[in-house]
Amino acid sequence: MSRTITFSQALNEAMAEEMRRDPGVFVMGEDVRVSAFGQTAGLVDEFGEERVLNTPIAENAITGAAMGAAMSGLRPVLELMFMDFTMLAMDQLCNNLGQWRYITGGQYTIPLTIRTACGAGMRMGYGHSQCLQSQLIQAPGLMIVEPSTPYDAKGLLKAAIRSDDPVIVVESKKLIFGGVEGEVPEEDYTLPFGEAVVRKEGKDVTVAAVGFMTYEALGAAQALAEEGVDVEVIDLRSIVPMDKETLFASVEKTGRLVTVEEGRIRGGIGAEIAALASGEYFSLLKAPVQRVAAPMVPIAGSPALEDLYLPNKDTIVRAVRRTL
Amino acid sequence: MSRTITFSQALNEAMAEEMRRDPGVFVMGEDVRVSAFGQTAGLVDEFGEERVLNTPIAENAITGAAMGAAMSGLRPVLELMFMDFTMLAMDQLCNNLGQWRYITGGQYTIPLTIRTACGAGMRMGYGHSQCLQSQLIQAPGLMIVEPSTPYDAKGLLKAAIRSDDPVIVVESKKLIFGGVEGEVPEEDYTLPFGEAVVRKEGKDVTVAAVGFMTYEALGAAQALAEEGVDVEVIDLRSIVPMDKETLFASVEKTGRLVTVEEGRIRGGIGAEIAALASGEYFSLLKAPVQRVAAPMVPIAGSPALEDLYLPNKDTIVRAVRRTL
Amino acid sequence: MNGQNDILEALYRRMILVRFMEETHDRLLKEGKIQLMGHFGTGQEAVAVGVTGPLRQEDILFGTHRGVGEFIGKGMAPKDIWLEYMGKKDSPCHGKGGLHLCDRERNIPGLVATLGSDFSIAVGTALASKMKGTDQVTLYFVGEGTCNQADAHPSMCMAALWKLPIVFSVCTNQFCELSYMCDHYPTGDVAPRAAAYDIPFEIVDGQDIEKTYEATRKAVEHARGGNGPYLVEYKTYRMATHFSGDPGTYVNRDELEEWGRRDPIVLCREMLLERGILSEEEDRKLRDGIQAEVDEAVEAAFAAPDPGIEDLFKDVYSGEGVIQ
Amino acid sequence: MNGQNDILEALYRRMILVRFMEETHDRLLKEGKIQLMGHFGTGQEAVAVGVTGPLRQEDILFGTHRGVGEFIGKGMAPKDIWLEYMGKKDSPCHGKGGLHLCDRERNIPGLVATLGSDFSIAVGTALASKMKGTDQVTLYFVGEGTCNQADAHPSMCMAALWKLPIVFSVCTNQFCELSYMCDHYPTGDVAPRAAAYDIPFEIVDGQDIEKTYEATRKAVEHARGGNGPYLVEYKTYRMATHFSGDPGTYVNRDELEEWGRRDPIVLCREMLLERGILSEEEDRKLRDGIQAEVDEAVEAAFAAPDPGIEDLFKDVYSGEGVIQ
Ligand SMILES: Cc1ncc(C[n+]2csc(CCOP(=O)(O)OP(=O)(O)O)c2C)c(N)n1
Ligand SMILES: Cc1ncc(C[n+]2csc(CCOP(=O)(O)OP(=O)(O)O)c2C)c(N)n1
Ligand SMILES: [Mg+2]
Ligand SMILES: [Mg+2]
Repeated sequence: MSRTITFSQALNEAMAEEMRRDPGVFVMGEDVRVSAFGQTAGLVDEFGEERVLNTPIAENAITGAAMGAAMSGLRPVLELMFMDFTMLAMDQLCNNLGQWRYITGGQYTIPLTIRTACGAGMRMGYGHSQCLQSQLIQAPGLMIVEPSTPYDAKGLLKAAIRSDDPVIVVESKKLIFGGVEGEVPEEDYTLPFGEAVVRKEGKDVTVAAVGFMTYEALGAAQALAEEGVDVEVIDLRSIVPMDKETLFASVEKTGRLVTVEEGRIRGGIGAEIAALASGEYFSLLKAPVQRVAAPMVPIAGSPALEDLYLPNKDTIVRAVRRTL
Repeated sequence: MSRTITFSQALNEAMAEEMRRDPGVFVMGEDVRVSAFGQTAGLVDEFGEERVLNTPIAENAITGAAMGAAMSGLRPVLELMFMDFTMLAMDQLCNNLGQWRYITGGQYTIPLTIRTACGAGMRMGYGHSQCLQSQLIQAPGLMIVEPSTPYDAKGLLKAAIRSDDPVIVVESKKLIFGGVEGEVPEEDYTLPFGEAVVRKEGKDVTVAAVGFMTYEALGAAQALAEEGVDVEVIDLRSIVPMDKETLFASVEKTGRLVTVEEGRIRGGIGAEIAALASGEYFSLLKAPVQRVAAPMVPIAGSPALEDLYLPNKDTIVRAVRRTL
Repeated sequence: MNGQNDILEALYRRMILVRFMEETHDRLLKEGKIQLMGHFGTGQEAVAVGVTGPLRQEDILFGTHRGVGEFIGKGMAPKDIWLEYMGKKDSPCHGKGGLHLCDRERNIPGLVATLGSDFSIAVGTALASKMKGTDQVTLYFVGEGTCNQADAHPSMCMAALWKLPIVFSVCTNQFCELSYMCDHYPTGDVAPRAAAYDIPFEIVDGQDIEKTYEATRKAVEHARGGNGPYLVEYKTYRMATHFSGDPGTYVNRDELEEWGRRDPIVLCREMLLERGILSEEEDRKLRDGIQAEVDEAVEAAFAAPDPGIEDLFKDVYSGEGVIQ
Repeated sequence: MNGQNDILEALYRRMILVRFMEETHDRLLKEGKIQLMGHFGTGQEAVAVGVTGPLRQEDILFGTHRGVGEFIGKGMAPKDIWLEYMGKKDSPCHGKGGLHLCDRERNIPGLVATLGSDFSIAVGTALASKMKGTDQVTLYFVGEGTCNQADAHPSMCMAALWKLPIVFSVCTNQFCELSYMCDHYPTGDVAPRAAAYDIPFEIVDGQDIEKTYEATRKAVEHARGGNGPYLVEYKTYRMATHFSGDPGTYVNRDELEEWGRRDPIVLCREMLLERGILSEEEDRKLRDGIQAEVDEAVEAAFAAPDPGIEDLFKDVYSGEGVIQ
């Protein structure tokens, strides 16, 4: 049985169900009891303040505390409200969290889930709007997923909570604030990491998109269909690990590749995909790989500038055309 | 007139000369007065404690303090002893330092230089050995350079200190501890950012290397020369901005590209270069781009594992062969 | 004591301007005419205005996200604030600041997005003042929630260690976002934390403009006199919710009402009337004049042009253009 | 008081073991037989050993980079330490830890490379103990230099806020790397910082094993009894230089000599002789036995195998293999 729920509700259900299933699961973060954007709303009523822990405003330290709790056998779900704030916690994220298991020779396991919201368009300006996924993929030992539908959000978050490795779940603000809805089964399910999904089949050009950008890519595909260009849209879902098989199969068919992300272009996720393409898929490519991403500038407060900054359907259409 | 001095002396001279030239230049960082590895040794004797400022051990805060001083018209040269420690300062580096000029609409200028030492091989283990250059290239508004010779070290560091923008100067530990020497003019000079240098010309394969890896690449080129393979070795010198013209000209000639860095492979500098190649240089490529970099694992304390972790001459030779 | 009366009247005037600015922001939001959400400081005007009152033009102010109080107090023009809030091209930051106000002419170096990052930046501006031998004071205005941020600690430490001319002004408004101070503090006061660094401190009633002004004046004099940092904590109450989209379900209504009876503007008004500094008639005229000033500024800002694509790539670096 | 005598003798034995371990490390370095540089805790043995003395096996210890004192104190086997220091396959961390000792069996969760990162991790293990309802105590051992690190602050705050079973043991050895404490501290003591969070504290003579043991025992009992955190500061002196490659040019020789007269092992020995707990003859035998134990451990470690390529990719994730 499935029902239609919002992206935020899907995340909320994932946490509530896992907390019911496993007493070691608990939620912590800044104001998770009231929850500014709703993902953790109401959890405190069912599970109490002990398992829905408001923390001081100190991102590196609360990440470390969550890591310590995870090392001790609990399964914290930590919220770092905005992805920009992950920069405050980079020491824990990059130096410790993903490295601890290895450095201790497997003596310690870190089953920690970190949820964080990314993305611009809300007129929040610099420091509250960035997509910084590409600054986390260099760190060993982490997994990074980014769902674009309520179904994926619930399945991936539940899988993250059950994972024995640290997982970062990236939630696009546009999906949360936009109240995006979708079908979600009532039954328990999880989704595996490292599996992309083809959102639209096509034979001419492969567009590999991350998170919310999948919708812009689908919009571009629709527009291009009218020009007779048949675009295949892949929703990556999992950034680390990346589903190289699905990408490969698609590029094998189309010979053309466009990457789409909301983050900035230099050293972006698109760079890694393009590098894979220019290496492992080299013989498949019929045209230069195109990267659609934000420019190397900060995010201005001005709505006019914010709109110019963001990649969208039109920039994707133009990039696809450049591959033809 | 030029003399032979060490890499560390070159850095030291750059700071001393700039401090003499401009009373607004000063050095700060953890133990810069005594200087663990010598780069700032002796400066306190000439310039006094006021201009060679020992700080508490608090990387994000000292970076912020340096930024505040730079905003006020001074020219701090901040040392973050090991590059691993830049992760503690990522909030300042990525959210503020490179964005402040833009967000203030050019009202404030941040002439801040940050020096940091990278690299493994010293048996220092996890958290003291990483090359994290690729985690900084996503940040807008920064420049990042990495010299491989005393000449470049002095010229780039002086240029960084005179720059009105924040510049990160990456110093390979192997160049500092190894006492690498080179010719350096006695006269004042600076080097421009964004200019790579061809260390060895060749017509068959382009090897683009970062920092110390240039020496490994030259070693590989020599070995390959015996097999009749003529390798061109480019020392990037400047990571942001990247010298796309020199790269392009070389790939135009060779049609084959290998990137070499000491940092980890995923989302590395090599990914950005390969992405450029698969985009802008696509039509020039005759073979898949090969990336030589460290694997996605932490750096173990074990000398045996550390040696296995590091890219070297042999891994470069093998990568070059894969392009033929 | 005529000087004192003039000061009081000027402070009263500013408090009303602050209140009207924020009420207007709220109205424009409700009318859908402005996109930037508001974090209002209703009820805290005596803190923001009293704290900035003793500052000279050349003194440096770091303000907060909560309202426009301290920015008005430091002399920012209402029109400039609206231009920035609306993201217009002619704002001080050329539309880039948004919420993050900056006004170099008035020595307001900008507002960080990541709470607490500016703790150390403020230490840096104070360090520069000391190194340059000016008698500028840096005033760092901050909420109690932000005082838990990690960098508060090394920043206060550096300020004390180097005896810097800086005043830490802590606005304890009982809330940290969507929770009460007691969710964040093991103690009732912030101020005694200063003792850990031998920084002198004082706690004052934040509803009483005379007290906030006088305590800050003493602290600023202390700092200006070369005696090092000082910390003042002001006890007040956030009458608004956290931001314009927050319904404030978690707020204790009785407490809110009780604090409302000590509205700082009402208290100041009564005092001015009682002391014969102001008449009812003058007060009415004053308010009308201020509202007209606000309305005019809003109109002018609405009429101003947006930035364009040429601005998107401007002011990233001191030179022209952007580095992709 | 026979129990007390046994404890004292055991602590004395451990202090000698620590001293001999470090002297041996130093000798092996000078002979070029070991690659891991040493950060010796000579003169601080009464702190490291006294602090860990009152801990139970199930209590959790976070130690420091300085020497092996607390690790021996918590029961780590000399052979395991050598295996780790030599990077051997059969070490607790399978050669990955290096300096960063970790021994899960003895509840030593590992040593961070970036100073202060573990402040909050320790808070996390204490949080887990409380949530799980065990009566474990976490002891966080730390140098005074590291107490300036940003996260010290929110970590102590969380510990107090949540009343966690944790003891902060601050080893004030007068040095922070290559500088004196006074370069880092505006005050003479670290301990009063605890008052900022209403954490009780005590300062004790770090040369006197009875006092370090007793003060810690009380603090641990306090924490175990559910009364929240406690901080103890131990005043001692670093007789060694910062690390094995540091000539210590900056050290005040007179001061060094003066502190040397209060060598904690000599003091303890005199006390044991005086009280008739130990005879000269027994002491000689004890020392011979301990040196033999150390030598044997070294030999066994030398004979042990190195890790191989199969270990390079092991234990990055809980599953098999590595994600590139
Ligand atoms: C690093 C960081 N973490 C979290 C936030 C989100 N945030 C914005 S305001 C706020 C509360 C701040 O409380 P306080 O300092 O008391 O200021 P007040 O809002 O009460 O004026 C929070 C948590 C942020 N902007 N930056
Ligand atoms: C984040 C970070 N910054 C700097 C260092 C380099 N470092 C290693 S030990 C040390 C001094 C620590 O002083 P203290 O805490 O007093 O310990 P002690 O060495 O005196 O035992 C420093 C700065 C580090 N390891 N991590
Ligand atoms: Mg507050
Ligand atoms: Mg010390």
